[in-house]
Amino acid sequence: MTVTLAQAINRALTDAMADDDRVLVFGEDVGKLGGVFRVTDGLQTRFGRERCFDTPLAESGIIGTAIGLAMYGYRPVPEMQFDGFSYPAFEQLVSHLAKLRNRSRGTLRLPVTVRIPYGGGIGAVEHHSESPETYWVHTAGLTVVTPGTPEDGYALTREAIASDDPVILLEPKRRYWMKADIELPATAPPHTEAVVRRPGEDVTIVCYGPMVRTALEAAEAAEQEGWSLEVLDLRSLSPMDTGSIVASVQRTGRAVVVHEASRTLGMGAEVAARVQEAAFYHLEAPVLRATGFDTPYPPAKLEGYWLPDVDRILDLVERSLAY
Amino acid sequence: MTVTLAQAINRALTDAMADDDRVLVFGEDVGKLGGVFRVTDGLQTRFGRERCFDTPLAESGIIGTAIGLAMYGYRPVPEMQFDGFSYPAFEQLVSHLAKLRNRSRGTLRLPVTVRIPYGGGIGAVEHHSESPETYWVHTAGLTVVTPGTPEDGYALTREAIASDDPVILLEPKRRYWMKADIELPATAPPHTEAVVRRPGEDVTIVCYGPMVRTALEAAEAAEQEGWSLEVLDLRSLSPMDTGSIVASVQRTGRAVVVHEASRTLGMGAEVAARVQEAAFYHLEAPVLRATGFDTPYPPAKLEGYWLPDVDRILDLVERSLAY
Amino acid sequence: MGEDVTAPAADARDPASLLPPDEPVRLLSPDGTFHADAAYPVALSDAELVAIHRAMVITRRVDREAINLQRQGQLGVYASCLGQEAAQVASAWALDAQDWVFPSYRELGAAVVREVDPADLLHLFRGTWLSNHDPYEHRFALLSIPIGTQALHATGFAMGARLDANPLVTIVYFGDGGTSEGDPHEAMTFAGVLRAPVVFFVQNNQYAISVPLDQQTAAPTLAHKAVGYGLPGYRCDGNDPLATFAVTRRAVEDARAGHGPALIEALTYRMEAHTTSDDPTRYRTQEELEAAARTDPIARMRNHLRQRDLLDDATEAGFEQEADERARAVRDAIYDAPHGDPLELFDHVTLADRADLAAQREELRAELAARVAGQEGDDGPGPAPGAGGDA
Amino acid sequence: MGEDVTAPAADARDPASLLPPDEPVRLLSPDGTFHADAAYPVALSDAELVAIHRAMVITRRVDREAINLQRQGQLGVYASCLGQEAAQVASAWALDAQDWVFPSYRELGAAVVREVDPADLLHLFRGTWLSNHDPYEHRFALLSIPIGTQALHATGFAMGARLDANPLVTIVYFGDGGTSEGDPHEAMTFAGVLRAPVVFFVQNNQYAISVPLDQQTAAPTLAHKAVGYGLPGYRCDGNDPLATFAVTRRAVEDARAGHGPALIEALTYRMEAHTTSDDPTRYRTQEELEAAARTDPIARMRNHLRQRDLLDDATEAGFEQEADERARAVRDAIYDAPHGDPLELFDHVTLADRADLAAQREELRAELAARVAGQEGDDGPGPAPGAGGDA
Ligand SMILES: Cc1ncc(C[n+]2csc(CCOP(=O)(O)OP(=O)(O)O)c2C)c(N)n1
Ligand SMILES: Cc1ncc(C[n+]2csc(CCOP(=O)(O)OP(=O)(O)O)c2C)c(N)n1
Ligand SMILES: [Mg+2]
Ligand SMILES: [Mg+2]
Repeated sequence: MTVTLAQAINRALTDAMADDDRVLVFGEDVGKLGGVFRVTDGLQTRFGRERCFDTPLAESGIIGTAIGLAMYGYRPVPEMQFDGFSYPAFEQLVSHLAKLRNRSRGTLRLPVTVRIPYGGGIGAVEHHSESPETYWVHTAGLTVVTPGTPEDGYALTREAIASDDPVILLEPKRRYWMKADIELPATAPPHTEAVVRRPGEDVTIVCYGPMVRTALEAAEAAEQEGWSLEVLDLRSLSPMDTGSIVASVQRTGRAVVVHEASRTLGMGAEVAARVQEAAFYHLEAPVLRATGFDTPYPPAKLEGYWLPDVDRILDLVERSLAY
Repeated sequence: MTVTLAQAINRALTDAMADDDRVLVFGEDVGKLGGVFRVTDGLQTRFGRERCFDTPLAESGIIGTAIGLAMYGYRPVPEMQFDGFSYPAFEQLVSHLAKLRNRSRGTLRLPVTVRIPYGGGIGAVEHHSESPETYWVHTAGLTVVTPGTPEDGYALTREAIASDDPVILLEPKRRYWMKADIELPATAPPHTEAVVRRPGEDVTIVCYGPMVRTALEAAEAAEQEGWSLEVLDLRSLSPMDTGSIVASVQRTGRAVVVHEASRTLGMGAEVAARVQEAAFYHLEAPVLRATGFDTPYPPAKLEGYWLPDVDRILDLVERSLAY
Repeated sequence: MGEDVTAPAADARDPASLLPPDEPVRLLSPDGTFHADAAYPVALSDAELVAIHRAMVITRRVDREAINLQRQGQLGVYASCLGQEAAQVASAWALDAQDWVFPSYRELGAAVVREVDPADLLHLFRGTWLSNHDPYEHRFALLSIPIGTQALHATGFAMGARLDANPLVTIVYFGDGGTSEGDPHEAMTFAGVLRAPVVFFVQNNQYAISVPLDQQTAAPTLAHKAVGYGLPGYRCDGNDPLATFAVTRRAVEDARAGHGPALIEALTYRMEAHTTSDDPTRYRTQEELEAAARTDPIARMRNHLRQRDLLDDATEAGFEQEADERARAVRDAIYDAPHGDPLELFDHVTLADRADLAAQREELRAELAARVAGQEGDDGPGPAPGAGGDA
Repeated sequence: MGEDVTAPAADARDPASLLPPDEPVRLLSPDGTFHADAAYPVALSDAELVAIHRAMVITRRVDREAINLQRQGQLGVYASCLGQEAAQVASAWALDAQDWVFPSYRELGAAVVREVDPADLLHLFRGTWLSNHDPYEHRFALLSIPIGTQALHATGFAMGARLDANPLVTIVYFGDGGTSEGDPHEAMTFAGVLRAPVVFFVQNNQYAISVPLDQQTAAPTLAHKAVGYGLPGYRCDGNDPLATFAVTRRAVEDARAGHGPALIEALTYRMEAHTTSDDPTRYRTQEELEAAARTDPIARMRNHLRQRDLLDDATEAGFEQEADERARAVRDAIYDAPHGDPLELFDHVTLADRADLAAQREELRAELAARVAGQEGDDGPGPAPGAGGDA
């Protein structure tokens, strides 16, 4: 059947709540409204106002109470309405959610799945198009995953909710309406494994979340230039499947990392650092980065110039091949 | 005369306040107490309670009101008492302080200097030894500097306060009592220039803040092994003086980056990514990283195992030289 | 510190004086009849009363135009102030010229009073640029999207004015939902202690997107929050422009006189969807909407002015015409307004020139040049590539 | 929603019932005389009264031991609760066994009541590990250092209990300074709306490090903040164990009965420095300290018990001896306590095994092995290298 990413996540939430009555969904407007993207649509109707509820407008409050609920024994799935509105919750995310398990020498388990619609490309106003993954990936103790396909929307959501570790689930909002012809419940490899979405010979394209589709389009276009690109979807940013990246680059000798986030200390930096450490003698060109710029996210009419697209990827592929 | 880093910063604050009565110093306990590290000692006595004052205990409040004061025309120098307590102010720092100039197309200038004592090595309890630089460096719009010497403590503080851009001044707290024989006011190159603290031939050690001294000790020790290390103090993390790093690596062919922050997406990742981009054919070994681990900051009795030290640096130098 | 710190000491501040009255201040009943209240004098000339009406009419018309523009694909999204005109216009009217407004994203009415060109604000919603007016010219800060954060900017600005012995007051607008965030709490704490001349103006429009007030707070009223900061808490009928003006004026004058900040809760109702992206039928009924419509602020003011013979047909028609013209001007400024130079994205990040940004600017310049080369024959800058929900 | 949302509607909740009384509840005068208050019955047996005294005596003795240990270089830092024993012990005494305590970093007294081994808490201050007790065993959460953040955990936990129809209550401790942070504000907002059975217990010890209360807030009292969340606000003499117990018990029982959360302000005084790193002579006077000492909670309770013939010399001597023994046990557990295995740093980061962490663990293992090889002849793990302010 035809399923969008949003529907796949909605179905995963529904199934998780049906399977385990300790799963709770809450946040701003997730209840009666069903979320501003309708990803939580129907949950309150089906599971009641106790298990899917609207909170007061306070993100630190949402994450902080999720921690308390998890300590009690629930499996909270709080939502941050938009990427840019996860920032007021930063202290609870970084000083507590990420660290309580370690602080308690393993006594406290926090099975909290923080859902964050993220990224640009939807023509939104400021603060609604942020790519905050660096903040979470640099923070020890957080698992950070992001689906690039509807299958993964289902599978990674289920896996996150089933995990006894806190997971940041970054949902690429511009792909919410991306369709796939799949059966639900979908299965997928565990988040710890990156997946080759398209095999290739010449250059490895490392991507995730919203850029998986863009990378695939670039690979398509590259074929016309006679370039064979391998598209590797990381799926999990922390931990990152370094082994799969290195294995691919050892074959291709070249890599371009693609992400929306600003370049400096974006994921591309870490991929580059690890690849040159692990595959130094295999590299025929430096690892290059097709990314957003080191400026604040632009106004909607200019976002197309800022975001990496097929052209920017191909430019870097060409540069890589020129070494 | 003999000056500690803390004294140098204190003197810089004093001189800045004396030179410009729009400079205001405020935060938790910075007034009557003179700051928990005494870095603001004497300012309230000399300049009065209007220009150096204690605030209520609320970090978002401190940064948010600093922004308003700056819009009015003051030059606020707010303090975050410890690194880990800058996190409640994250939204104001990232969504406003960093972005308001851009949002206003240059109309709003925010000459705010956010002082943050940071880093470990002082045997403190949790949340008092964090190295949050990645969070600020990845955020477009912030200038991030950190002194590794008392001279720079003076010079970078003065430069930050004089700048019409918001600056995050990361003060390496374990070096507050580090001494130098200097005259104040001290001068130094602008923050945009990295400085070679010790020239060398074999490997470039890229470091900043608290690790400058450690790197110099490593260079000293390396001499006995017959290795000549070049110690490059970045001073500014954003912008980063890529040119100086690349120039050094082009000579040595090798680099080890040293920082306390966790490795993944620490500054070492960005240095590695840029160096391999810019000096691909000069590299004789991958850029290696001597850093804290990807775990939460450890309890005090174990921090010595966690923090990079001379041995860890030399291990990596040896690995680099083995390529 | 007293002798016996844990003893039942006489409190320095009398909390009773800080609590809001049991009933919100209302000076105009819905039919427009005026009921004076000695505590809240309405220091407005007849001409000003009419001018307030005019500003409300213009606000409503431009607001509708913005909704139209959004429907026609000219704006990405828009947050309407329909129904909140009195709360915004009459409160902003209570300011003096040197005073500063710190708006959220919904304050078109306040902007009209401060003579900010509405089209400049709409550029934000169109996505032409992130803002397009000079805050210093109009003493009207940039629209603020992260909820409640601007309360701290208004407080800091007011702290600055007080330090500088400058008799200016700031007013900050936020919503019922905004009262739950940490920032307004911290702002009121700072303002109380530092006696910053700032007026916290909460438009309680009953909803935060879909969340009604009783799911937002269990407080008796939002104005009751004031006592927790040592601030006087006021409550007014926010659809009554005279009550809103009088209450705000009192708070503004007190602040200017050095008596410190205040919190005002203006009771109003958001007649439109939260934004044009919202579907309010999911969470509120037609009946509720109709009941709210009966409290309409503009009808009420019109009735009042008519009763007092301050508004005749010709003046009314003139206002309508002026409003239409203003709307048309906004439309002309916004419709198909081209985006600016993408290279400007690098110009305002920092004041200092940065080599790293210059290099990235050069990358984009090269991309743009390649694009133009690839598009030879096209004229003008094409639509931004890759934008939109391109899934 | 009513018919006329902006009309002067009758408020659902009566704010008067939420405001604290003008005078804090005090049942024991400083000389120990009891004054009953029908609203605050003291449901404590004689044996319990004596047991509260005992817990306070033990708390004070162990607290002093901790300060000694710090002075001897055995702890990195320590935050004393000297003077706050009644506020902590008597409030924790008001809980039932299934209830949960969410402490800040200063709650030794509450820990003693919950039978947490003080040495386990001191490992945090020594830096042996970040915590060392099982929160589920004692229903005593980990000490929380970032100010006020634990208020949200207590609220979430209480939300869970309510959802689960589990009659447990949580109590969260924070300080006067903590009331300024956003998190307790958000916690009280959530608790009010969601009727979470949580008691917010503020120890107003007059200072946040060096900042006195009047620079922290302009509120008439901290208890007045409660009304802004629809919570009842209580105020008690926190150096009076009976008043503290009675007020807390009332709030705890109300919460358990489903009547929702409450805020209690307990007036007390921090007799020691903020922590052992602090120098309070910079910001407070000897006279102030002497005045505060006259309100000492333990002397007061002792007087009371003596007046009522509940405490004789032998019992007192027994308590002192027991307290000494407890202090000695703590000293034995802490003194020169070796650090644990550094490789454990990698064991609790996540539950799932991570290849990246395994690789870093291996790096450290190799470093340790190299070190041991380099130190041949040394016995035992040496001091951690590179630690300390090595400038
Ligand atoms: C920090 C933050 N969280 C969430 C949002 C998303 N959001 C935009 S408006 C809104 C509701 C605001 O309600 P209220 O404060 O009552 O103002 P109103 O929109 O009714 O004027 C929300 C949740 C935001 N803009 N900022
Ligand atoms: C978020 C945060 N900011 C700053 C600090 C540093 N700090 C530790 S204790 C303290 C004062 C706390 O005062 P109060 O809340 O009154 O509690 P008390 O120490 O008096 O018990 C401060 C500022 C902190 N721990 N957490
Ligand atoms: Mg609202
Ligand atoms: Mg205190």
